[in-house]
Amino acid sequence: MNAPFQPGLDFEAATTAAVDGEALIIDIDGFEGPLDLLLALARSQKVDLLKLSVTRLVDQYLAFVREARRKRFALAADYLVMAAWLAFLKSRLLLPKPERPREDEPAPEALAAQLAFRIAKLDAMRRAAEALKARPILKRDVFPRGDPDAISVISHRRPTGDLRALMAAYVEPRARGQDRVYRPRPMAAFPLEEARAHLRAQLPGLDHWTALTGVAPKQRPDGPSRASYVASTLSACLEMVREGELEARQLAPFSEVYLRATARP
Amino acid sequence: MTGTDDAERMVEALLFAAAEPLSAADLADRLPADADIPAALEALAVRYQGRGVELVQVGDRWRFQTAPDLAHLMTREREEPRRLSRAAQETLAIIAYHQPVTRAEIEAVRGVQSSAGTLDVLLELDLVRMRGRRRTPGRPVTWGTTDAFLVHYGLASLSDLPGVAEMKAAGLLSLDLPPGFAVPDPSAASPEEDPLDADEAHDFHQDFLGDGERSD
Amino acid sequence: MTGTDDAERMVEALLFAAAEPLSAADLADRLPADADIPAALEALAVRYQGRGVELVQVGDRWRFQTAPDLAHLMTREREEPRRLSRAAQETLAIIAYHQPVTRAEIEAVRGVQSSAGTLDVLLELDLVRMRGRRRTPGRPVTWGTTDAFLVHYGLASLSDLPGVAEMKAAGLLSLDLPPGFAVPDPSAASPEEDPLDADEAHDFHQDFLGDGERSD
Repeated sequence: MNAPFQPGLDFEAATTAAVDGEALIIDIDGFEGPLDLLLALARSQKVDLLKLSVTRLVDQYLAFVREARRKRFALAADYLVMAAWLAFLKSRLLLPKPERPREDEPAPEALAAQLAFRIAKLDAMRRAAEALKARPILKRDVFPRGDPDAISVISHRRPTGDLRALMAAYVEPRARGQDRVYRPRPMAAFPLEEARAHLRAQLPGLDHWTALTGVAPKQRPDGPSRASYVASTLSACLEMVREGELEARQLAPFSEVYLRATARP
Repeated sequence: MTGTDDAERMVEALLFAAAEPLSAADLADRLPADADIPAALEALAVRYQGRGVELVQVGDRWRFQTAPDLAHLMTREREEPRRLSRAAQETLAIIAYHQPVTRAEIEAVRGVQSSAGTLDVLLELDLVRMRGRRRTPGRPVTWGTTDAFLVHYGLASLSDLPGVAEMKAAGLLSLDLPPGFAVPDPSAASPEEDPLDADEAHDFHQDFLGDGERSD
Repeated sequence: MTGTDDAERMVEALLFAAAEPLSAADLADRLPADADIPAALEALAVRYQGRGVELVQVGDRWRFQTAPDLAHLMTREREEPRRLSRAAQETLAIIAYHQPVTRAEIEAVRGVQSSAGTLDVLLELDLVRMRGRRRTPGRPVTWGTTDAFLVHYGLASLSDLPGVAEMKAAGLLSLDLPPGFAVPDPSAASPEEDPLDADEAHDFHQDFLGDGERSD
C-alpha cells in the first residue's frame, strides 16, 4: 500500500472510526480483507448481525471503496470483486421480483442472509478468540505445582512361563535320563604333600605374622578350588606347628589365621 | 475398607504432587480398589473452594492450580508465554468451535487465506492436531484441538468453550448451512470423517512442519 | 488492609507454585506490606494438619509436601517380564516335583552340574526357598518352592501340580517311557528332614547370593 493515511492505526481504531458516524476515513491497512471490512461496517449498524440491513451495508461498503479510490489508495482486487458482487446483490434486492424465479439463481434474500450469516460468524469467532484469551490461562493466570514430587519407579522382574512350560521343563531332563550316566566331576584337591612343600619353601619369608590366605598358593584356572588350596595349606601348617617349625594364631573364631616361622636359636 | 476421608487424603496427595493433571483412571491405578474416587474429588473440590489453591477439571483430568485472582503474586513463576498473533488466535477459535474443520473452511470463515505459518505455530504449540480426512472430493485433512488446548485454557471439555451454547442456538457454528439448521456437536464423533492412518498423520505432520518454521 | 485469611490464601498459592521452599522473607517480598506472614503460616499449618498434604518447615523455609504415610502412593511399579533360562526352568520344575530336594539330586536328574547362578536366579525371583536339611551325611540343604511360585503358576497348592496323566494329555510324554517312570507327589510329607534355623536360613541366603550375580 502507499503511504498510510493514518500511520500506526490498528484494527481496533479502524473499527471505532467506522462505528463513529460512518466517517469512512479509514486506513485500508487496518482490515484483513473485505469480510473484515464488512464486519466493521456491520458493527456500526448496532443491530443483531443476523438481522442486518444488507442494502444499507452495501451502501456503506460501496461508499468506502469510492472514498478509498478517491484518496488514491491502491485497493486490492478482492475489495473490488466484493464491491461488484455487492452492487449486483443490491440491484437484485431492489428490483421487483420476477413472477417465476429462475431456478439456476438463488433468491437474493437467501444471498443476503448468507452474507449476514458469514459476517455474524466472523464476529462470533472474533468474540470467541477474545473470550478464550480472557480465560485463566495456565502459567499466565493460574499456576500448577512448582515443585512436583518425583514419582519413583520400582521395577519388578516377573518371570515368564506357564504351567505347560513347567511340565515340559520337567519331562525334558527326565526323558534325557534314559541314555546317559551322571558322573559328577570329582573335586580336584590340592595334595597335602604339595601343600607342605609349598609351605616349607615359603618358610624363610615368614618372619612376621602373615595371613594364611596370603600364604596359600593362588588359584589356577582348571585347578583345585581356592578353598582346597587354603584347607590343604592349613593342614600342612598344623603339621609344621606340631613339628615346631611354625607358630599359628587366630584371634577369634572364623577370623583370619596368621602364621610365623618359629624363631631359631 | 477405604473411607471417604482416606480416599480424599490420597487423591489430595497425588494431585498435589503430580506434575500433570491426573484422570480418575490414573487415580484409580494408585488407590485401593474400593476407594470412591468421584466422591473424593467432589469433597476435595468443596474443601478447596475459595482457597489460594483450587481443584479444577481440565479435559477428563484434574489438577490443583493457584486461584486466578492471585495471578499477580506469581511474577517469578510466570513463563513469558508465546503471544499468539491475531490470525492464530482466530484460527484457533475457529478450529475449537467448529472441529473437525478443514483449512478451506477456516479460510472461508476468516474471509482471507491463511498464511502458511499460522497452523504451524498452533501445531508446534500442540494446541491443534489433525483429526482425519473429510469424506469429500480431495479428502481434505480436518483439524481439531488437543488435550493440551483444554489444559492451557483450563477447560473441562469442548462444551465449556465460552459462549458455545449461545452460538450453537443462534446457528452460528454451522459451516455452510444457512442458520436454522441443526449443528453437529464438536465433541461428538463426526461420522463423515475418515481417521488418518497412523503413518499418514506422522508424515503429514513432518511435511507440514517442514515447509514452516521447524525449529532445529 | 490484608486480612489473615487473604494472607493465608496468598501464602498457600505461593508455596504451591514455588519451585523451591520459600522463607518468610521470600513471602514478605511478594505479599502486601501489612500481611502477617507468621500468622498466615500458622493458620495454614493448622488447616493442612492431618490432610494428604502438609505444610512443613525445612530450615527456615516452608514447603508443602505429601503426608509421609502416603509416600507409598508416589511410587509406580513396573513389571519387566524375564525369561527363565532353560537350566533355571528345568531346575525349578525338578524342585517343584521332587521337593524337598538337594542340589546333588537336582544335578542327578538333570545330568549336569548346576551352575552357581541357576539357584540364585530362582531365589532372587522368590520362586524357590531353602526348606531344611536332609538327615544324611553332610546334612545337605533341601530346596522347595515358595508361595510366590504357586501364585505365579496359578496353583492353589502343590497337590495341584499336573501329574503324569496331564503330561500325557499335553502330549509331553512319549510312548517309549522308561518303565517305572513316575512323577513324585510333592505335597506328600517328607519326614527325613530337619528344619533350618532361622538364622541359618538367613545367613545362607546372604552367602549364597554373595558368590552369585548379586546385582549392584
